[in-house]
Amino acid sequence: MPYILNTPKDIEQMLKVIGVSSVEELYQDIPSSIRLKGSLSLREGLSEFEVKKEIEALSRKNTPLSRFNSFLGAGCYDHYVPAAVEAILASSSFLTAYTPYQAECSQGSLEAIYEYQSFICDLTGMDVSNASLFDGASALAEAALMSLRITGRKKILIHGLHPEYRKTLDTYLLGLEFSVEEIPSGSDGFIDKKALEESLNDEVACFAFASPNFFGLIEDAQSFTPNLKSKGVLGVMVANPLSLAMLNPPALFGIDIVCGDGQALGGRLNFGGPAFGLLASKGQYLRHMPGRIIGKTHDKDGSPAYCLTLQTREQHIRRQKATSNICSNHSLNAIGAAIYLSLMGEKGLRSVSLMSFDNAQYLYQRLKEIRGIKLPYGRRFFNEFVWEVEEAASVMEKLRNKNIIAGYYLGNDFPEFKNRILSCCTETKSKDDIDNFIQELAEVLHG
Amino acid sequence: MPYILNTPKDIEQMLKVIGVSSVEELYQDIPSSIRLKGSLSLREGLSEFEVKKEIEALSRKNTPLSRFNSFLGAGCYDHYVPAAVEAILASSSFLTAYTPYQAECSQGSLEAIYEYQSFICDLTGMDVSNASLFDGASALAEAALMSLRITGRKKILIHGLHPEYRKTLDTYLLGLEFSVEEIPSGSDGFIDKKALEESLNDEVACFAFASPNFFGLIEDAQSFTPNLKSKGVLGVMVANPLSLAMLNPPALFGIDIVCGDGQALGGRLNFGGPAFGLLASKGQYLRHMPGRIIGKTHDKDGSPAYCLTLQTREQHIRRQKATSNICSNHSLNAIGAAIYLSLMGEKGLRSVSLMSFDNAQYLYQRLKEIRGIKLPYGRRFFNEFVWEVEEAASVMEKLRNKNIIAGYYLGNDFPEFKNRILSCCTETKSKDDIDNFIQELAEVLHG
Amino acid sequence: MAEDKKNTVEKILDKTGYVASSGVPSVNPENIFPGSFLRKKIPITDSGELEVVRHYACLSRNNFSLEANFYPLGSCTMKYNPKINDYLAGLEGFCGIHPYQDQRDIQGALKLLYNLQQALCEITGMKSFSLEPSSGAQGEFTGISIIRKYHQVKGNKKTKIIVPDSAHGTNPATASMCGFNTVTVESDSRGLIDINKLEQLLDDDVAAVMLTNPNTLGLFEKNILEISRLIHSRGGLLYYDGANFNPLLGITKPSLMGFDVVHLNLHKTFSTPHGTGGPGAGALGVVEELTGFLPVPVAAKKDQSFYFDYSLKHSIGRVRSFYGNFSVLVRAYAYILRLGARGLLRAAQNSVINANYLRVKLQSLYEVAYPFICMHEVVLSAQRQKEKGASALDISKRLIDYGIHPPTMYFPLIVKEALMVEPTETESKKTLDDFIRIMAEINNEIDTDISKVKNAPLKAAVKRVDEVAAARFPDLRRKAQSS
Amino acid sequence: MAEDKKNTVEKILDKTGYVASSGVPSVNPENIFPGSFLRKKIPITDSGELEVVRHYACLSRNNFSLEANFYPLGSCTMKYNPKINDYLAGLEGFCGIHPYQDQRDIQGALKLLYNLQQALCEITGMKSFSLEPSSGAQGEFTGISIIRKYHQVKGNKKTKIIVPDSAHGTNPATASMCGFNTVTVESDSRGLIDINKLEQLLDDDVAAVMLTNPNTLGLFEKNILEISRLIHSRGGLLYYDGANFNPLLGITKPSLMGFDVVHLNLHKTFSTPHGTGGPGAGALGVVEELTGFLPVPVAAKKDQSFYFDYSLKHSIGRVRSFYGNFSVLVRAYAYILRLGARGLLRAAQNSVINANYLRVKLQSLYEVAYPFICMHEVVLSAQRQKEKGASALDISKRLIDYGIHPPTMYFPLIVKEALMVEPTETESKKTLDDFIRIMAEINNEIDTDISKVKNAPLKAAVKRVDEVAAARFPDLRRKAQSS
Ligand SMILES: Cc1ncc(COP(=O)(O)O)c(C=O)c1O
Ligand SMILES: Cc1ncc(COP(=O)(O)O)c(C=O)c1O
Repeated sequence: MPYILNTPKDIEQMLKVIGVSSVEELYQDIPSSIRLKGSLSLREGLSEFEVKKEIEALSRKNTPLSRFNSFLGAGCYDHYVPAAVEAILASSSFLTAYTPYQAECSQGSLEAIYEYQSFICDLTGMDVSNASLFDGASALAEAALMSLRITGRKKILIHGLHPEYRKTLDTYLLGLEFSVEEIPSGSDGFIDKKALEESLNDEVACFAFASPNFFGLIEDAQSFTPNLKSKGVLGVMVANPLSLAMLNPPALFGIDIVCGDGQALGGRLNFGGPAFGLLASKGQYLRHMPGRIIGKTHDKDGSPAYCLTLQTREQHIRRQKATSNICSNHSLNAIGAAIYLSLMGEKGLRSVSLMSFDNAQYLYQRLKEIRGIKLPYGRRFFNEFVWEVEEAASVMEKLRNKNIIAGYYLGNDFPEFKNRILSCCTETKSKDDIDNFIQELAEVLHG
Repeated sequence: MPYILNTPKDIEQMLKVIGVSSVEELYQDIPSSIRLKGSLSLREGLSEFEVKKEIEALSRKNTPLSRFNSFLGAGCYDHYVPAAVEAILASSSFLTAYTPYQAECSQGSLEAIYEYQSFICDLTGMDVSNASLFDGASALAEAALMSLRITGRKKILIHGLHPEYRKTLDTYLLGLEFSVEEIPSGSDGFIDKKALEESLNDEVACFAFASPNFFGLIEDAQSFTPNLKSKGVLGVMVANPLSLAMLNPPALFGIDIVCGDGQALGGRLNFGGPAFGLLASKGQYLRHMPGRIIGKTHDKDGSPAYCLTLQTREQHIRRQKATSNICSNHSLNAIGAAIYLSLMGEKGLRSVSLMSFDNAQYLYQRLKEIRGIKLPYGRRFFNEFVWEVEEAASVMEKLRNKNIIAGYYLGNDFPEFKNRILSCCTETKSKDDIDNFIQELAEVLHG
Repeated sequence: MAEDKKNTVEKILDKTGYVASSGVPSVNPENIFPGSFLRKKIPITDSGELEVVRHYACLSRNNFSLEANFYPLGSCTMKYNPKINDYLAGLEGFCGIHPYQDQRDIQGALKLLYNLQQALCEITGMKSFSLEPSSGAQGEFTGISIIRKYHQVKGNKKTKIIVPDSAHGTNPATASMCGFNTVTVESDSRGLIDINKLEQLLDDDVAAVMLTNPNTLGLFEKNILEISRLIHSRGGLLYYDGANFNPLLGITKPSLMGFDVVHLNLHKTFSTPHGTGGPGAGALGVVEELTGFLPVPVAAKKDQSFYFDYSLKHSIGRVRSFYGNFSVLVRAYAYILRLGARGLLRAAQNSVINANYLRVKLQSLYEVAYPFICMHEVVLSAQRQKEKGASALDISKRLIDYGIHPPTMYFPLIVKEALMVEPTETESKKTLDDFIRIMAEINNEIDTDISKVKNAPLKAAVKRVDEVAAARFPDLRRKAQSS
Repeated sequence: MAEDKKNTVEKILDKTGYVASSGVPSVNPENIFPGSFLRKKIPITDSGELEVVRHYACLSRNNFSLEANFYPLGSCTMKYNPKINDYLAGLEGFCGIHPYQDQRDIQGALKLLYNLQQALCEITGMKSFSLEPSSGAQGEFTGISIIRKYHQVKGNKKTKIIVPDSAHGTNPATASMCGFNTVTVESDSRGLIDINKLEQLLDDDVAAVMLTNPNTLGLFEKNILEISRLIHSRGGLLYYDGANFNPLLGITKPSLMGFDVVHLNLHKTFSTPHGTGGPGAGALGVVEELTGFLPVPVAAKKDQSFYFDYSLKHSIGRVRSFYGNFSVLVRAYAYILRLGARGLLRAAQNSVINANYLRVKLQSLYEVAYPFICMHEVVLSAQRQKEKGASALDISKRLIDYGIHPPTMYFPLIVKEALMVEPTETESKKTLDDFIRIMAEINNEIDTDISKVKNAPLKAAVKRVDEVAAARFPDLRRKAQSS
């Protein structure tokens, strides 16, 4: 049997030691009425070679994004991942370790995650970060719950969230007595600040907004955070952490909690998962944080050492009173991000962010030249933006036949935007890629 | 600069410490007449992303063997390599360690290679194995040189060698006063024993034969080793180590030196390299062995420990009197073989060898059914055999168009065999693969 | 070298870094963004690849892992993580696809999801499965949200969830997150749910009972059918925390036990690696009546092609973005293919044999909390050792010196000085015998040289870590570089 | 279970092992082979994957490696081995191709070989390159065989090869393998070849002079042009052992120095990993006149397609099967693409800066054998320390305690108590400063607590290993299981 080391002889001996005559006897507590009579109706087990052939064949039924000239983003970004990121992860003992409950034999994991926390603080400017959550959507939901705990209020204002984040938030609030209100956008795509102001009151726990928002635009947070503050409303920002390599850290603008998805920091596309959720906040909210946190301390000889800390927030100690039910998080991906950030350094991060920015701006500029293309919003975006074309869906299909994925079609999530497309450029796009897109688009539109 | 850690500031400081004002000064010993004036005319350095794109594109210009229904062997075999072999190697510290000169910080490598040596002895039945050579061809050449050293004689008889091994042997003997004589085959493809007997005399250092020979046939070594012995001629056998999972070890038949290529033991195809050469002999020839050898000993506290040993055979000690010039060998591949053998165990090895055997026998049987196919030799083969068909080259081309690689075409190496093909089956062939081959071949021949 | 401070690619980019400029004209961000938006400095050091590789190589050595150490961590099912599965998850055709690619380009991925859903249905007896939840706890959240919505749709007013006192912390925490009150039911002297007490607690406000079976003591709740009858008779549902499902693979199914909602920890029962705490996957299955409540999308099949179905009538929505932890799912699928029905059954049986072997061999030295035949794990109590001065914690730390990862300590909460030992089926008798010998040796040390145990670990990367100081003076990040 | 002893697949095969029966009818080998041919038992234990993985994980931790340790092993050029190169070498399109596939199916591989040949020609100034040799030593063998054949074809009777006394052992060993007598030329007080002595030794029997430049003392042979003139004037050739080429990349070329034949250790200068002793690659280049002597095949280009050219007129034949160590060649090619001309030059320069920095910083404590500006490595002599009782060996072993791989010891042979230190360009000043500090500390220990040094290592996996016993009582394999 694969992965079973006991031989029939071992088993015989062990059963004897146990004092039973068969393995059946060990299952004596299970009422026979609920014992399976036959065996599971699954295929017979395969050899490793057969499994490999079969699943490789499945993988070949997918066409990797890299085979296209793709401008897809919308929450999952095709950045370049240095080979060292995956090589380090794959060859490390992190892969097959459990949560580092036992500090003394887990210093490697613990230090790595401590570094992750540090990097997230570095990028966001916040005081504290947890050890990771699952993804951006659940991180946003946890941030919202956190703001409810902190303020004791009942209402959440939102703006510009990824539609799937919004849906996740709704689910997380399903059983709770909280309500969500969406602040409208102005015609420029940004938060309608007047509407926001009108909605602020002492019922509101937080204003959770995305910047870049789902349409790629960078909000002017500092223009409204004083208002939030004056109403006791927490500012929760969903950030693309890579954008923070060129943009000032949210802490500078008075944000209370930053959350987001970490995929852009050295994660592969992975069909959307696993990446990880990041969550960082002002120090004063530390004890309201969900999820694990690593602390640096010392051992009994006084040498520096790391351990899980502030566990009294967590389910295994606090049970129904815990800050969240989260137990396993996405540590390996978080460590991957720490590796990525270490490898890139300030210079690399700045390059990647600026190259993505330059590419996106160039694409925007080139689209502008094409008759029939509308650009509903301005240029204050990081790496993605919205454009509009008649019969967008069919234009996209025609481009696909030329091996171009134009972007993310907005018509499904936003029926009012049935001709809009969200296009993204990372640093992996070349000028030729963009020129090819433009040329083929012009061809599709004007022959 | 990639992979350079010194910053310009570091360099400035270091030059100052050194007492020179520029790096140029450090090169002052080089006559300016031979200093390059411009820079090398290579392309400008690329980013990692660009290198990856470019070399991935090259890799896609190759069609992996697995995309064909292939019956190619001829010295490089498509056996299944458990994923654990490469995972263990890739994640190990073996990859980036040097030769384990410093025993105390190389116990891992040393023990692994000691195990490799043990496995080779287990398989071949010989007393001692070295720590690996480059490949089967150079191993054969080294075995021949070894026999010349042992016997002090001048002549080498050979039979049934892979043509490339034969060429390698010739090159290794280029500057030496030794001659090579090829023993003819009988019409059954085996060694012509009468011819062999006639060639044996006290000039002959060794009889180096392959079993399986290049046409896949298993020789009856014990039928002639007594004759060798009586003439003081060493028996050198080139073995496919995997065949030794079903065939008795050469030691049982009185062979003195076994050599061969280790690719079949868990090596990928790798376009033919690197695999490794194996070399094992009777204990009495130990001090004539080329290459590194690991020994088990103890440390100063008496605990078991490993180290390089018997180094007085080697070039770094013995210089021009060394048993060979070999320095770096193919340790990583040898360790890979040790991992493969550990994973497979007796059961797995037996399965793989028998499955290869069964598949090849089945193919042989099915070929027999086809009108126009001749099978010049018998069934005493392990995993490959020769068959004959009119216009073999064009038949092969037609099969290739049906995605079948029929085998290795013998007509180039052996002009007298212009219609012969050497076909191989490993355990990775399924009945369907073989049936498909047969069906398409029949179709090609008879429409 | 004078440094130009302008934020443009040309100025910053080392042409031979990981990525190179694409050749588009560079835009000065100052022309796009108000100055206050733009970052001057990122307080992250520039390191070389060798430095980073070496740093992590050293960290990696300061760590126990399943690959290097026996890891009998109770409730965590640290079974072997096959290498082939990592290889398959890393194929470009899997990790290089974007979640929003056209369905035509991701048929392989959809088929894999679909097949995995089907396999999990067969294994558990549930009608349908969602692969979206990221972990066991998120599986619980999904399942209890479904239960909430189900009652809501039915017009039931339900406010409570019952969990046993031996329950894992995620169970009550989940109940709270979903807006329920947690009611705890005590265990009886056999370590099982006290049926009488359960009956007393059951009323029409109870939305569900959450159980893991075998429970966290490693004991099979033999009254499970009675429990099922009781809760269902009150209109409540029965939730299965599948963290302990390993010993029952192919033996019984949650559906047969009466469960309505099931989560499986694919990173436990289905052998995907734990990654120092995740990512895992908490697949969630439900009986037919609840199928319409699953989160969307689920993978579906029509004719010969696969697609994402978003049309579930009562769907609770989403619990995260995209489709779950796909690369974890690939591994779990490969594992199921490899083992097949017979292999899964053997895994279950051997997990039980191994645990009972440890139980019997250790019982003379360490008290077995509930001295009955167990399933995949056995909970010891170090009470006797504690009386001599060595706690479960001390013993755990001493195990580290012997190269063994400690068992889960002090859980379940109802056992004093608990040491929860789960060997899993992938360990050999030889490894178990070594463990038994070492546990005896430690017990012996407690009598002869207790300081070795109290001061353990002696040979680890660090001595015993001061966790109290860590919590009192939180140091949660490197000092910020001046930014 | 009764075991049927018949050697047929059905009987043996665990259906869910690594491979499964293909479904063909099973043939009883006894029907094909005489009974005496067939093996009854293979004395190899059946282990589980976890056991094997865990065993190697533990071995792996008992090892220094470049990835975890500073590794200033002189003459070995332990520079960083970039991860991207391993990734690329592992692509299916490379490691899944068979050497005898049709040329049409391996155009990518052929192009890579061709491009690499071209790049190495440009870097060394040679006219053509063979990528066949498997290592430096095999490169030497190839090169000296070419020289032999060249003289043969020319009708020259040449019997001798001259090597300096500082030469690496492979040089004289190669000369012998190729049937030449080795003549050793002494070094002068500057550590360079004594030109006068060379002149005396040169006669018409000398086939070639083999040199590495910089030599193994790390010193540039500044009379190289004179040496070249001398040997060429006698009709001999000049052979370049490229093991030390790293500091000269982009600075000069072997062709400019007058060399006719060059081998390069791709596993040194071109950053491919050493694999605990190999596989490496010893690419061999020659000047135009010798092009026809290269081993076959070489990669060639015609129109837009690539092929293997077997048609070299005087080819020495083959030195091994197939086309060399392809996956090593992929890595070297990737490295060259990544660095480009400028990167290679910077690599060379920094290797020299690093070595000289160590030289100057260490010279007050450790004697520098030849106290001149060096190239990529510096040879120290622990003579002073030896007088106090601590040998080069002791110091080396003590370095292990500090986590640093010892330098090459006792080589070159002409330096007493030699410690040959090659930091390479990929190490940082910080790492060098640590090393300097540790070397000073060890020197200090020799004065204050010499036993620490004499008994070193104290913290390694084992104490000092008894190599004498190993050679006296050779134990070269596990005890054979009864077979
Ligand atoms: C019984 C039980 N339930 C739930 C969980 C939570 O699983 P996860 O860590 O995947 O959220 C665990 C994990 O340890 C567990 O043991
Ligand atoms: C100067 C010199 N020449 C030749 C060699 C032999 O190289 P290889 O080990 O690749 O055979 C070495 C290796 O250490 C060397 O340093």
